[in-house]
Amino acid sequence: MRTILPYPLLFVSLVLMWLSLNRFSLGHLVLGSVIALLASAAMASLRPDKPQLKKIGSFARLLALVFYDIILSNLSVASQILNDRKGRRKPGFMTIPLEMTNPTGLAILAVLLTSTPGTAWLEYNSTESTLLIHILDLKNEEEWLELIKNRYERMLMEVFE
Amino acid sequence: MELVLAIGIGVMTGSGVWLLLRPRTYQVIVGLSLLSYAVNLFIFGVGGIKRHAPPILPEGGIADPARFTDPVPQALVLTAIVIGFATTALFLVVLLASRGLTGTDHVDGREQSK
Amino acid sequence: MSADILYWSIAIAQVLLAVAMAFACLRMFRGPRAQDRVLGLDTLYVNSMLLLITYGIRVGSPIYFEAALIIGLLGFVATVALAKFLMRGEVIE
Amino acid sequence: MWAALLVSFFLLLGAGLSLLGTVGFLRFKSFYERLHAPTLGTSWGTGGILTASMIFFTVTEGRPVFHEILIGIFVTVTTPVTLMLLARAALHRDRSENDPTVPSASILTKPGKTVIGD
Amino acid sequence: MSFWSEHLVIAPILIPLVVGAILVLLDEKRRVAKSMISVLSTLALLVVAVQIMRYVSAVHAPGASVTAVYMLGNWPAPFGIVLVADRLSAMMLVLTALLALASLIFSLARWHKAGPHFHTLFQLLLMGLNGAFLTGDLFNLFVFFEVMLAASYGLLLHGSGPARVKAGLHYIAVNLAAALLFLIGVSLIYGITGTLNMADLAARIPELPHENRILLEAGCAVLGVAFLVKAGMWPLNFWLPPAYTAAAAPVAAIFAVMSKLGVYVIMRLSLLLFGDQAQESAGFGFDVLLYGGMITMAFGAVGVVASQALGRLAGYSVLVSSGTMLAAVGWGSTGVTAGALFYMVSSTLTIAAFFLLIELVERGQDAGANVLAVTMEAYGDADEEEEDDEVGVAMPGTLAALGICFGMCGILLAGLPPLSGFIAKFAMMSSMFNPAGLGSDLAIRPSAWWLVALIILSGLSALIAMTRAGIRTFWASIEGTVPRVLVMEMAPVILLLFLTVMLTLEGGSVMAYLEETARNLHVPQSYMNDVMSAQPIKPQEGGQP
Amino acid sequence: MNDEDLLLLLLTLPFLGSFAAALLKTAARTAAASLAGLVALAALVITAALYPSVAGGNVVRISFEWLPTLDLNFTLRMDGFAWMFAMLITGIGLLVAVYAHYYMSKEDPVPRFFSFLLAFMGAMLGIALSGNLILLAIFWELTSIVSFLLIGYWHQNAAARDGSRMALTVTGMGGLCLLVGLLLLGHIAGGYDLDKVLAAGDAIRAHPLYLPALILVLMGALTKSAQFPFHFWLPNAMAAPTPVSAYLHSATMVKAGVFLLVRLWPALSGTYEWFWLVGLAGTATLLLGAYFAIFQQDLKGLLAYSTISHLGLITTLLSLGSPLAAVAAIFHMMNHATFKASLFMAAGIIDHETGTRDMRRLSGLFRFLPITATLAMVASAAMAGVPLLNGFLSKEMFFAETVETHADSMLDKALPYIATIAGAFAVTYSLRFIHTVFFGPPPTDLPKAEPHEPPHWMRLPIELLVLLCLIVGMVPAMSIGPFLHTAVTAVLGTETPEYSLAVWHGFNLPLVMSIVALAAGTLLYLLLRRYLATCENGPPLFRHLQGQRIFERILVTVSWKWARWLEAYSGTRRLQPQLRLLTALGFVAAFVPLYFGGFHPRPLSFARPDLVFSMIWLIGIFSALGAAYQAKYHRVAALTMLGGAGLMTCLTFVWLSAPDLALTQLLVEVVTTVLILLGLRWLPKRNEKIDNTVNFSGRLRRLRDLTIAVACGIGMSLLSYAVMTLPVPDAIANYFLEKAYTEGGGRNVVNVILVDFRAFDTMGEITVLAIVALTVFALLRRFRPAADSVAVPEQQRIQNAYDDARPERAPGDTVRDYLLVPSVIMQWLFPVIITFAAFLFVRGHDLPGGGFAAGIAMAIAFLLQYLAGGARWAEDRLRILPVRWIGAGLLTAAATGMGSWLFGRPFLTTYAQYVDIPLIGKVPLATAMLFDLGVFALVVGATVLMLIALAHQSIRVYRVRSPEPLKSEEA
Ligand code: NA
Ligand code: NA
Repeated sequence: MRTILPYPLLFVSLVLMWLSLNRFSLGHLVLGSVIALLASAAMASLRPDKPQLKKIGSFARLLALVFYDIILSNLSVASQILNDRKGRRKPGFMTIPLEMTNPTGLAILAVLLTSTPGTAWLEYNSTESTLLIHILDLKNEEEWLELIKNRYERMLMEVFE
Repeated sequence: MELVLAIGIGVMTGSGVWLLLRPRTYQVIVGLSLLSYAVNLFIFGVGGIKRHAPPILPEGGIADPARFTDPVPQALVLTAIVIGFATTALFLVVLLASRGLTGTDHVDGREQSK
Repeated sequence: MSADILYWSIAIAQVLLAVAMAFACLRMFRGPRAQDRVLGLDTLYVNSMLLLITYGIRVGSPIYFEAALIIGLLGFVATVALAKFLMRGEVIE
Repeated sequence: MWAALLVSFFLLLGAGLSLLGTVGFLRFKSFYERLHAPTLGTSWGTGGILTASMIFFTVTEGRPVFHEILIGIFVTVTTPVTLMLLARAALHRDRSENDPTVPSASILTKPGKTVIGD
Repeated sequence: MSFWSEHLVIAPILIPLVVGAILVLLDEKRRVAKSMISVLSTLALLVVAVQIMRYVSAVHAPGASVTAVYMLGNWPAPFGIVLVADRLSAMMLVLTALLALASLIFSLARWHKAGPHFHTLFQLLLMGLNGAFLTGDLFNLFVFFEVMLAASYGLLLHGSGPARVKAGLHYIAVNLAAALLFLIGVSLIYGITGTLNMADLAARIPELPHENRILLEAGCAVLGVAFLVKAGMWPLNFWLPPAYTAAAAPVAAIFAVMSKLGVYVIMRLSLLLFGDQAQESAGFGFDVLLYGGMITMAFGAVGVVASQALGRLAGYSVLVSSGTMLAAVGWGSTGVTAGALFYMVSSTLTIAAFFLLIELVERGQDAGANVLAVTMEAYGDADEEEEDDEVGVAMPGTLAALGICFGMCGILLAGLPPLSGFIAKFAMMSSMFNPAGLGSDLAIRPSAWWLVALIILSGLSALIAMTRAGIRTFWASIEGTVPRVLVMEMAPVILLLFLTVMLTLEGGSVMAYLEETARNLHVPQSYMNDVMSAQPIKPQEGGQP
Repeated sequence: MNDEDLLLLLLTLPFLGSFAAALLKTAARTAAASLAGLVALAALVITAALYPSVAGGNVVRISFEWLPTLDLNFTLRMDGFAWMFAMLITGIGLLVAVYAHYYMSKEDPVPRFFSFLLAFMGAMLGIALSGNLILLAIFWELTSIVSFLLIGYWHQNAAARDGSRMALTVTGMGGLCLLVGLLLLGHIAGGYDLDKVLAAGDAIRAHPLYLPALILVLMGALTKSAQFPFHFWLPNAMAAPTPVSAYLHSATMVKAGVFLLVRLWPALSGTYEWFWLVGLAGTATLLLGAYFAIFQQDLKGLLAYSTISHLGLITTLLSLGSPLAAVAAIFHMMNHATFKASLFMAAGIIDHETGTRDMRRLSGLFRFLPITATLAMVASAAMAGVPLLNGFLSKEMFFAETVETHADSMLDKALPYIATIAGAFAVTYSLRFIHTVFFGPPPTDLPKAEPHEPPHWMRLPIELLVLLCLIVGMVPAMSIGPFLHTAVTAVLGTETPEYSLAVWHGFNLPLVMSIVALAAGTLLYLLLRRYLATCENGPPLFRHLQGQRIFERILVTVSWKWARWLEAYSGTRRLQPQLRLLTALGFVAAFVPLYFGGFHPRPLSFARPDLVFSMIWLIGIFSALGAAYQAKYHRVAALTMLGGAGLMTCLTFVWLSAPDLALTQLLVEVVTTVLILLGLRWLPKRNEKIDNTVNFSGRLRRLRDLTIAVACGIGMSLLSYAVMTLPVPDAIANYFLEKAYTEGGGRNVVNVILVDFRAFDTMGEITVLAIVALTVFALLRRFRPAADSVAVPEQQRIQNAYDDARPERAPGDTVRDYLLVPSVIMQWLFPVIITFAAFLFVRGHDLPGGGFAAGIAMAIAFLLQYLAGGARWAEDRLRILPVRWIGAGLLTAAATGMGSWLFGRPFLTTYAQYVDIPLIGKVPLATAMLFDLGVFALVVGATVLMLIALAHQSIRVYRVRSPEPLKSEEA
């Protein structure tokens, strides 16, 4: 099973992708499965780091949380753009020490940070395990640190480590 | 609509021709790319342009041809895109080879004395 | 009525997006640095994709979906290559 | 009717946010600020319009249409790559020009230590 | 027609395609196998071409010519793409195959090792050429032009080196720009007439309203510029001498037919679209061809005498040849066209032989040291395992053989008797002076004088240049340094020159063939009818969703 | 054997002999000479045997069709005149062959010499025997070519090289003119058959084209016969071995010109133009040749100028247009051949024995070479026109003719005086020849001491010729009389005059002229003797005005200096002017027909405005202009702007209902951008601050380019507007729209066109892609970066230095950190893009997509992995064999096409059917899909090959620097 289906989650996702791209039919299920199988095999040849999704539940919780955060930050950034006067906003860099080393986790963290307007991932330093980010409005620094460090990173570490 | 497209084609052609006549190989390749766009749009345009025309035949196929955009120029453009892509790639590599062998990126392989 | 609402909202949305594209293009032209231009191109890509989707809604056909999908999935490759070129001076090492 | 209103709402929301994003993109002074602006478009800008499209086609086709989600996923996943690489490139370029407003790569910073840039 | 003869028409395209693909899959180290396959393929092409020629020249009914029409995908003209083999295209196929065979054999001595995928590129070049000769569809012509050009880019650059790359850059840039003009022209024509089939186009032109007609003429003129680049008309031909000079000898030899492709297309399209049947548009562009061709001849002739290196001399000879052909086409009479076709065959064989010969001759020469250096570079690269262990032996008589061949090339280029170059020029000039045939005292057109003068002067320039070069090469140098030449390299040269001798001896029957060809070209109704009336094999079946 | 066959044999024999001689070994001297002698002898015998057949005014004729439609036939025709000429050619040919055997030295490759000699004999016979004007022209040029080889026989000698080249250039050019002249004659006469042309004499002379035809024919004849002003090549041809001079330059080839004049005499002569043109050339040559001959110091030079003069004499005779003069001309042709050939041979013996031909060094040779001296004296006497020798007879006839009035003109009146003066000169140089060489004190500084008589066989030819001079000179009527009559009647036919060949015609004016000439000539020699003994070569006054020098200078100036200038001026080796011309001509090509055809563009219509579309194009225009503006200094900026323009093009395609195009263009956009970026790394750094100075001409050039660009832009705008607003023609598109679904089996008409209706185009297009990929690969295998690009990019240097400087960091940490997250995401996308490619592929036939789009998408999937992990990383994991993909793709496409043969259909006929699969239902299976699969494979292979080959260059450079092995380049 492992050799045929090295990445079951990927396989399922691909089949789902196939079915949503095409209309659902038995034929497409079969065809989609075949293609997903081949694509998974291709993925296997890349020998990627295999992420272990340990707690799907907390992952889903994280997504929901982020979804909410994104809406909020959309609004805040939009308002900042609309009345962008000098001095009202304090953009700046910020270095955050990270404990998470799992690349998949880091990747998801990057996705989350990027999707959230107002935060930008700049640079990850593996030797120092620090992350340099840029924040559009740095008025309450601690809040950001708290958000990234304690909410996102912790939850991600739960999921992946 | 036609007018806008025609002006667009003209500007792209003009920019492309201008670059084509420049001395640096890179300018030439950018110029050729711009010209390709212009020519592709031109080919596409000769079939007459239609807005909101259904691009795909309905189920059953039989349709009033007048409602559709002319598919032939489209097929020609597709071929032209592919060939243009290939030749751009080739030109790029040749200009690199020329740059490597002559040391300059002038189209004549040597700097023109002023 | 609902057709009218739809018509006008699509039209307005398209104009908004087109203006957005124009702004992105302006940044692409002005720079000042290469990274600004690349970011401008990326923004242009995304807004074009959105415009395509609105176009699909307007003509009521999902036929243009693939083009949007291509931008969504593959449009970033060009900008990634550009970004990597800026950072490393070389696209593929 | 409700669907039409819903579609219109999401459309205008998405388009408006995208436009706002580019407005910011045009107005912000430094590259690092500008980096944030387009994410309006890639997050809820895209989200709004995709939602509109999903609702619209679900109604008109009479069956659930959700393949737009794919675009959403793809955009969400690919945008960080671009922005991250660009940001890093910008950092590199600014540092190699000794731009004082940019944090140097060598600082071993304490948690939460910030450098203010304009 | 039997099953196989029915599909014979497409064989000149398919054989090189399939062989090229197979050769791609073969490892680069299996050179012998590659060479064998390539040679066999080219031989097969020759056989097929001769068969096609025999088929189209068979007289089934007096006065009626045979045009073989092959409907690709079983779609009738003008909707699908059709291949059309008539006397002219058949002749070009045979010529191409002969040249290809000679060049290929020549290349087996050393050149094919100078870079990867030589044989594939070579076969695909043949595919492009043959396709362009056969196709009856304007856009398909573009595609085959591009196939041919792409392969020619590859072959021109084959072996690399600064000279080739520099010439290649210019060659490619000019041809890319020309390709864009080609596209503009074709699409404009389609936009106005709604068809891409050449025969259909010819039928539609007389019916066009005035406004559309002049737009169409503009389209055709733009298209013409693209072809004239390929054909090498002044002032669009400055890329040609450097490119042909820089190319490896066998490549330059096969290129000799490539510039003729431009001429071929111009000849075919001018006479088909703007012949007498085109009514209002009849004769469009002929003057441009006539005078442009004449200027090209003059430019070529000047270049020939101004050339010190043999390669450039040969390159300019190509221009003279092209100019002569173009002017003859622009002249627009059956007799001159027939003569010009004879000239085309003769000059193509000559120039090909000459290009091959140049390499052999310069091999023994100090003056050719730069060429040798290029050659060294081609072989000296690290990834070539075999070294010069088999590069020719200094045979006694080599110099004599080279000298004879050189002399023959000189005679042929100058159009001196008794070889085919003379016959060709005589045929053209005689037809110019006697537009309605010998014996009718029709007045001589003023341009005839200019054209005859140019034919004579270009011959003279070749004579001066070739004696100058020949004396320098064979007489002024010490005979001690006999170039080391392989029989395999000498044989193709001799083969090509032998063909010119045969062309001379068999002048009568060749001329008869060409006169019929010219008649068909000038009165294209039967061509048009044959193309348009060809029926698909059976109504399409299957395919029903 | 009948006469016709003999005639054919006569012509072919020398050529066969030539071929045989060429095959002999270099050392086979005797064999070659014997062969030549035997062939010449056989030819002579055959000619002689043909005499009865032509004697009675008959003509032997044989004809083969060659190019019948152009009236070029292989017609041989021998009449009395041709016979006489053939006798001359074969007879003297035989003697020369014998002579040459002894003359040629051991070092010379003798077989080659005889081979050329025989070939020449054949060509000369061809001229004599041609019954078709064009055939005559062919043999005419053949003599020029062979004489080139013969003159240049000793090509190690610079004089021989120059002389041969000059001879060929002059006579070859003349021959080309002659050809045109003959073409005109054929045009007037209605055919090239000699008989036909000769019969049409009246029509020819009356024709408006008579004068051009005459001039052109004369150009041929006068150059060949070395007539003024084309005479200069002949003295320079004296670098040839003496047998060649004796044969070509006295007896035969130079006679070809006058032969032709005689041959065409019935058709061309007798007009005022003829008289003046031929007469002027003839008299000038007669006089100048004789004058120049006096002052030559080279024996052969003297003989050469004498030959020129004598040929001038013949020409003058022919110019007169009277039949009697023609008789004299023909007679003198024979006589001159005999005495001049013998003199040349004698000169050759002298040269051979003494090692020099310089008359300043020669002296008193009579005591060493008494027999040769005697023979030479007799021959010179004949040359001088001493009575009882053949030269005297024809000269008397000449004098007699000059006295007559022909065309009442100045020239006519001056002719007797000119003739007498020339006669006197002839006496002077003949006397000088004999006196200087054979008499006086013994020679002092000869290169070869002790000259002695040559072997008898070498002298025998001279003896025979001198004997002939004597016989003809003493008993002309009995010896040459009947033969001359045969020849003359062949030319003149019914016009043949009464003439007498007696030695004594009484004391008449011509005799007085002869006596005056003899006396004056002798006197002149006595006067000039001192001067001539020491003077420089060449006549006073004209010494520095040598025709040869003038010719050389003109040739060099015209064919080298002017030509090079003209080539440089009318051509260019630079790319920009070429492209400028091309674009300008492209514009003109479209403009001219429209402008002169009176094209009125439709009024601009602002109907159907579309705000968004207009904005899209505003961006497009902005991007295009931006790209054009930035391309020089800000390459990345230009690339992004280019991307913007491309994106707007895609949007346009969507807006105008062409999703397929948008799709494909988008995909291509991505790959192209990456490709160009890959290349950018190897281009030189460019800085705006440097080299930004533009001078005036540069600005002018830019202005011109800008004008062209704007013109092209406006032109394209108008053209596209015109064609877009044109009423739609009855296009083939309708057929496709109607049949796409019913017969093509697909709803996406564009795709059905691509894979069915016009699949052949697609096949060609993928072939292009394959070729380009292979070429790129091949070219990059030999890629060498420029010196300033070899180094690691600056960015990497800085980043590596940073890593190096820190103990906790390993080299490459920066890039690893940099790509840590992106590479993870890009890896995730790998299977997704593959699935997407499959999706594009499957839906192609009904909806936008298809093999090409799928292929590019697949290639991007691979590309992304290279971007993410670098080439080493990617190739460690993915073994892509792009070349295989290419080959397989091509083969699949071709095989699919050929599959239709199995059903008896033409190539690429598609076949579609629905297959019922249990549970799944009907599944469409079309051969077009298989074809598309080939397209897919090929596109993947080609795109990947190009990208990867380019990407590998970086690694290659590093490999050069560090020997670290790398697994790569497997294709
Ligand atoms: Na963000
Ligand atoms: Na370190």
